[in-house]
Amino acid sequence: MRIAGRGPGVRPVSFSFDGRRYEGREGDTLASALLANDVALVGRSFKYHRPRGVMTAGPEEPNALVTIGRGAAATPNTRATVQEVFDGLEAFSQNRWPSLDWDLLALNDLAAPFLGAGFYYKTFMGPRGWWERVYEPLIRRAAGLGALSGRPAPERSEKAFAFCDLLVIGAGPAGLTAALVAGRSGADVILADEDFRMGGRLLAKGAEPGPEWAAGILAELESLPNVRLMPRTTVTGAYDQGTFGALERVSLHLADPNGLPRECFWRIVAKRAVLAAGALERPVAFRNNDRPGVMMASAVRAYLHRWGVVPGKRVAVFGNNDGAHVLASELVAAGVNVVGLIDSRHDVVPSGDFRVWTGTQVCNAHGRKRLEAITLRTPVGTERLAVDCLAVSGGWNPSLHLTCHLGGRPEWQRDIAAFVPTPGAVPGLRAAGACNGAFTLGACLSEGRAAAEEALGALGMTPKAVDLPEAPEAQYNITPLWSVPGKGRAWLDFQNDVTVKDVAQAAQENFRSVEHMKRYTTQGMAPDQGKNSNVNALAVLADATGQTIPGTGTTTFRPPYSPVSIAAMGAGAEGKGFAPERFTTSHRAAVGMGAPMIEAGLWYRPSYFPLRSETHWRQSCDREVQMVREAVGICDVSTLGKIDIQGPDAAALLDLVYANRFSTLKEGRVRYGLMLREDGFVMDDGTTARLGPEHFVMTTTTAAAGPVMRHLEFVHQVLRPELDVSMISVTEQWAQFAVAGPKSRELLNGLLDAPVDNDSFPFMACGDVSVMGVAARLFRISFSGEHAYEIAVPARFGEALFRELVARAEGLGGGAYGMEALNVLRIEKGHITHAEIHGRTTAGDIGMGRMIAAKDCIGRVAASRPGLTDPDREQMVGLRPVGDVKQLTAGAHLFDAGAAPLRENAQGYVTSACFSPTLGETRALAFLKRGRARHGEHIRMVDHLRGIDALCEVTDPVAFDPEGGRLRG
Amino acid sequence: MRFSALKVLKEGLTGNKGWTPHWRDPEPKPEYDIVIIGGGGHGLATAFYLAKEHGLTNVAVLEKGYLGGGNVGRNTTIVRANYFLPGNSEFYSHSLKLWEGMEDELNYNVMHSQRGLINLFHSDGQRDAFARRGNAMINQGDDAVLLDREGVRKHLPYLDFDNGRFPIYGGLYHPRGGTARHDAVAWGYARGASDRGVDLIQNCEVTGIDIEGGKVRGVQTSRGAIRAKKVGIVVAGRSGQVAAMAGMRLPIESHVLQAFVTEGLKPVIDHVISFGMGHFYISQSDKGGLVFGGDLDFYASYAARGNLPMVEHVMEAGMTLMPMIGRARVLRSWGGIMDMTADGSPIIDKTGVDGLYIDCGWCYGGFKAVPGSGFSFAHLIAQDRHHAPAAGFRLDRFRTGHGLLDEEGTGSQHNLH
Amino acid sequence: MAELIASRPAAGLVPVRIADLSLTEESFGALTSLSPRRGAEGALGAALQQAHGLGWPAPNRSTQTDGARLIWFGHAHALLIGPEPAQGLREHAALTDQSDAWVALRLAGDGAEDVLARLVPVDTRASQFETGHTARSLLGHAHVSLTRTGDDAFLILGFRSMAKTLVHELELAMNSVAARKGG
Amino acid sequence: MRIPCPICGTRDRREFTYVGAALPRPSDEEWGAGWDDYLHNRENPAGETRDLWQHEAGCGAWLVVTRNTVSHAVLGAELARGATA
Repeated sequence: MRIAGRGPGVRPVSFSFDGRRYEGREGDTLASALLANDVALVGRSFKYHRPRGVMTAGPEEPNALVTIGRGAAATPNTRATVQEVFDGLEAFSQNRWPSLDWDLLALNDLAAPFLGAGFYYKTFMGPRGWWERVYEPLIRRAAGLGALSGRPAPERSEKAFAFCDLLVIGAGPAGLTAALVAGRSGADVILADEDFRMGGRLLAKGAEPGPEWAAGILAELESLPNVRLMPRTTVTGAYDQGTFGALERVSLHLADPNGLPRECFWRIVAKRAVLAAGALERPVAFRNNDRPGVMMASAVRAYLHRWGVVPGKRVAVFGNNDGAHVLASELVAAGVNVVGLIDSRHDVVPSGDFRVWTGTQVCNAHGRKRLEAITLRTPVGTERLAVDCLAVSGGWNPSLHLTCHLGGRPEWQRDIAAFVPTPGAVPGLRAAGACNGAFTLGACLSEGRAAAEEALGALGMTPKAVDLPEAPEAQYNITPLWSVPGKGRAWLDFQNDVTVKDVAQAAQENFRSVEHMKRYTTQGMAPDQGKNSNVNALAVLADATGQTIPGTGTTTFRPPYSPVSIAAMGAGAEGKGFAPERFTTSHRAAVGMGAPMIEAGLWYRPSYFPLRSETHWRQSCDREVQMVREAVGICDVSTLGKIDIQGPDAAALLDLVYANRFSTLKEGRVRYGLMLREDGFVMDDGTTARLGPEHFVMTTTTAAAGPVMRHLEFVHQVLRPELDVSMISVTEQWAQFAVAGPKSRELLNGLLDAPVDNDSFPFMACGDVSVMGVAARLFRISFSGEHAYEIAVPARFGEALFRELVARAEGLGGGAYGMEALNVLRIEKGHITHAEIHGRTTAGDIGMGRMIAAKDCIGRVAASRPGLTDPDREQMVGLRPVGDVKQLTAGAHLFDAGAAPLRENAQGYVTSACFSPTLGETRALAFLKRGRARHGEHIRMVDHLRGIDALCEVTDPVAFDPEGGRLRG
Repeated sequence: MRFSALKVLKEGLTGNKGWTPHWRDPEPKPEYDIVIIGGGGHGLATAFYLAKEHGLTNVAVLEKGYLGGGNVGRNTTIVRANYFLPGNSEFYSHSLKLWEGMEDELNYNVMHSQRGLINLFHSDGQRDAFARRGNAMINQGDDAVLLDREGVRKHLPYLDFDNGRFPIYGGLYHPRGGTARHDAVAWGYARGASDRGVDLIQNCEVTGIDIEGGKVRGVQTSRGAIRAKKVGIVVAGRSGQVAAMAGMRLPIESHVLQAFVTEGLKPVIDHVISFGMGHFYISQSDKGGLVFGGDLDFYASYAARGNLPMVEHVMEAGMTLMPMIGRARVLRSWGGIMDMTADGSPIIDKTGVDGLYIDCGWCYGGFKAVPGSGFSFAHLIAQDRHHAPAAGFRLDRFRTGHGLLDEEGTGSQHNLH
Repeated sequence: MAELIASRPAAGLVPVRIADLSLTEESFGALTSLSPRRGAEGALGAALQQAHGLGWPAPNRSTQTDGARLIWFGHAHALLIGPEPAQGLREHAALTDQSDAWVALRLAGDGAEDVLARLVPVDTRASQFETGHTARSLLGHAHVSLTRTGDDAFLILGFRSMAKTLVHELELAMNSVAARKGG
Repeated sequence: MRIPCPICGTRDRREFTYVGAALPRPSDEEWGAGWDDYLHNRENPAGETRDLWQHEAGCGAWLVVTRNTVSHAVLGAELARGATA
């Protein structure tokens, strides 16, 4: 309930939990608002479905996980202790059926003796198939916490980069001080804090320096232009060279986000960092310590001071350190009924206006859905105490998580019975305050100042003086207590339902390494990532194995510090945002012609150009092929890579990167080039034109444009820096179109300002031309096997030229053709694409072995390895069907006629296949063992997947116009 | 001790007091017939099959840290047999058959779940390449089904079919593909090997390999010298360092591969899905976490952790493929060190030293290979000749160019596989 | 004879105006890539100075006159923006016409830096990235050239074919920045 | 991870493309151990290494980066021009 006159804000806020309406206040978290409304039961545990209540007041909360929102906007597993309430907030409990109050799977709790550590490794082993059909579905349905809606959420998140001199992580006393020192000294500072209000533990203090002091510092920091405050921002991970990941909750607290993204995932690059993340209080394991109403003492304190909420009418405090006494005093001062303080230490001098049991432990908690009483084991016997809230403090664990992210291993510090960070574990980062094991306010303040001063020194800046407030000298004085011995189950990992018994059993089964124990029991694998339990579990394991804690191991953490949504880290990639889209200049025209556009790498290219009368792609494709063979076709080939290569040594570079020679290429001529990787296999192919004595333009395949550019730069910069040559991509500069077919020259001559003929422009010629007044380049090259050209104009004219070319082609009985027809045309001609040069083919495999000239070139030596020149290799052939089955399919495998289609009989495979309208039958390209010597042989093609079994004749790969007469016409 | 439902029941009723250690913790003996360096999945499986298949039990497994602490405990748990190059097909096919009998063989529930794996394709060219793969799988006797877009939709209705950057043309469905509980595989083999008399020695780092006259004599360790007639190296992630103790240099570069798991969620993804355009693969564990990963970080590394660019790339792939997972939160990320070979396929072979054998280079496909690798490596060590399904994993294939196993077709650059 | 109509890379995509931010397409004359011949950096600089009044830019810097700008464009290149290059430059450099290869966007207004911070992994704040500074980097997943042309203005050169993606990503970021400013 | 490009200054790893160990290309005209080592076999040190990267999304320069493969410390970067010869 809320104490009158205390707590945040005044504006009432209306929200619902499991459909019931409640009122909270602005500044409440869902947890504080529910506690203010006396709601104790908020969730169910993972395995045993035990009733659970709010346990903490921060993101480490293991119990109060709820689903926020409904439908596609539902967000599961949200910590009620972090979620701010707003008008209309809808929250739902999880992992229960049919309701939170009556959960059927709570039956699991009764079966607990059979469901202990690792039980599933020992059973459910048969009969075969039962795992997938019976056991696994049952287990899966019972497991899990919240549910995804299965639909994409409508709202967007974003990502951003930030840079600073000093990143301060955490805005408690140490962080505020560090930021102030650095800020006043002129450093470029980012102060990030996971809470929506900065101040950290100061906000949960009943005395100054506390909230007011924090407010004063924050006001000054806000006034400094060189300081950026990032509230609601959790630094989630430390990465190399001062890069940090951070998640900002931008609009999760707003009823109307008004255009704001939900979350922002920041990549912060900091020259130095101060970790001031504070510490987390740890529980004590005792029987039924998971009952709703058993809470962390620090949480009770935070709810009291920050939210004016007391989570019970009869409160007891149980601790092993002096902090418990401070809380008890503050509760009494606030008028709360403190039933008493149970201190496990013997040598404690009681002080304050409440009863104190020393040398006493809480050994059981009673009540199911709400705490009703506790049993104490005093030095003289047991005692039952009626309470509805128990505040527990087992001591503190420094929040050193980020110092582990680069592999740092925390060290055990005996006097505070806790792990502390290893200095230097993250280069440039220093821990200060409670996260460094400094548990008094005075030490936090001075460590914060010292850390900032050290960072400033490293940055070459002079620290300005900052006076620190007087902090009362509080003592910590802890005597470790990890678990209270006794019967029953005592929880370590609340979320995953790992108990002290489970850890002991793991040790008994020889899972004695801490890593084994964690993996066997699932300890620390739940959403709180062991924040509440890892150290306790380690201590219990140490006890079970008779070792010391540091001798047992250490606890280490991996990113993220607290869970981060996939939507935030993957922001912007939804839909088309995953990779840039590249559009050719003819895109709009092609779409206007009804062409379906397909992806070619990042590009979009037209598949085919349907006429109104055509209902199947094959009709369009066949027509387009015929058009090219009989009249003229137009195809945008701008997506092929184009690289401008200039310089006195341009030819020398080309001789090196191509298997064949280019230094002998004459000006005004084009040559086909085959490029090898250094390991001797084919990398890419294309044509290269010599535009001038020292000027070439190379084309690459669409897919290899990037890799080839990188390769050329590698060869030049790394292998042959002495060559005087320059390279730049001109792919984007030129729109280039194939004009292919017997009427291609007729078409072009209608456009060119000076006509061309076979003498001025023979096959494989190139040169500058003028098209409709625009300077252009013309290449007489052919992928289709027809008399063909490619004409290139500056991209601004691409769309206009495409439309003009298509219009004129149509006038000549031709038109535009797409990727389908392009593919058929090249298969008919036996031309290769990356379906054939798939990275495992040699020049010899594709019949180009003799192109490797007698000169140094990339890949020449490795291509001479015996395995690459073996005559038994699969060689490219053509196939035509000769049996009843006329269909050939890419991806089918080849066998001797009559051989069973088994792996050991495989002779090769089909790479490309199509129906050739020119030849009136299906044609394919394939790789076949010793294929070149097997032309005319009949072989079996089997495509199990598509149910095709065809008898084929092996042919030359060139099925159409093998003499190439049409090229030269 | 034999595990069964009855045993669990009986122990439950008697306070779970009767459970005994999964494996013994013996002191190392001064000499063994065979020493296996490396107590990861492959090493433990090797020891198990040495004992079970070859009756060789005077065997020690030497592990620098804790059993199963390497990549077997930090992967995305996918089990499949969908390779297409001869040399790979028969090996992974054999390995999958061992998976299918593993629970009987080990009397341990490794939760091998044949929930089906779907490799998506996004163009006609990719479909043809997957058809070649699927047909090769069937040639081998394994299972594959070519799904069209609607076929994929029936299995995976939650993918973004309408607006994704790379439209879904279909998928190659491998019904026998699936997942397993990774740690349990290591523990099951450890228990099986230990029960058969193999000594599993933890916290025992090998610091040298003793070779005399071209023959292996034993190893030096942090717990003293151990003599051995035969030594097997199975130390993924450290292969280069251990091989160097025998004067070898390997065609391997070590790379870090990151993986991710979300908080527990109710069942939502029932298959293993692989999205090649985004180098993204995902499944949901029995506990409810979405387990997923992507590509290497791409730089040579021995740090079992990565950096943000690849983290973000993986999340972005998830968002374009199945935006419904956006609200799931990543709970933990981790990295494993991969032996990346120069053709993307592994090595199980003899070395230039008599009695010294090596099993390495699993790139990032080592988990599914655990039983097959253990079986074949045990065969090689025991009989000094290759086990037929693994006969293609020769060390000299790079030098000769014969039998290169480059499934990706990316050539000799180690990190591109 | 009909004429070939020129089209602009960002036609139909810009202008985009959101709160104080604007994204527009720049209209320049020629864009020419200059890559010095081996050892000719000095001579090229002198020739540039003489012909166009522009000095050869240091890495990550640009130089400019009234009608021309020369942007450092990579380890071996600079981009001459505006005038047709003087023929004499060919003696010292490989010249390549890039006038149609790039979409040139101007991002301007209060918060332009914040827009870029959502997309570019380089610190573009004025304290680090002054007027005239330039960088080759990424915008989202696309390769770009980025130059600060004024207190609140940047020139972004991206691949022509990616104009739609670039504008789309910038627009999303502009919306987000405007929302944060309460616009 | 951030890499100090000698031309552009320190930049995010996402602008760079890694290729592999920085090794000199053999001059042998025949296939042999030199080529096998160049293409396949690696020292693969757990510690300091020199590898090749291109500042592909930046200035385009090829770099030899000296790094530690265990700590990920980046110790320096130089232009590859001749650095592997």
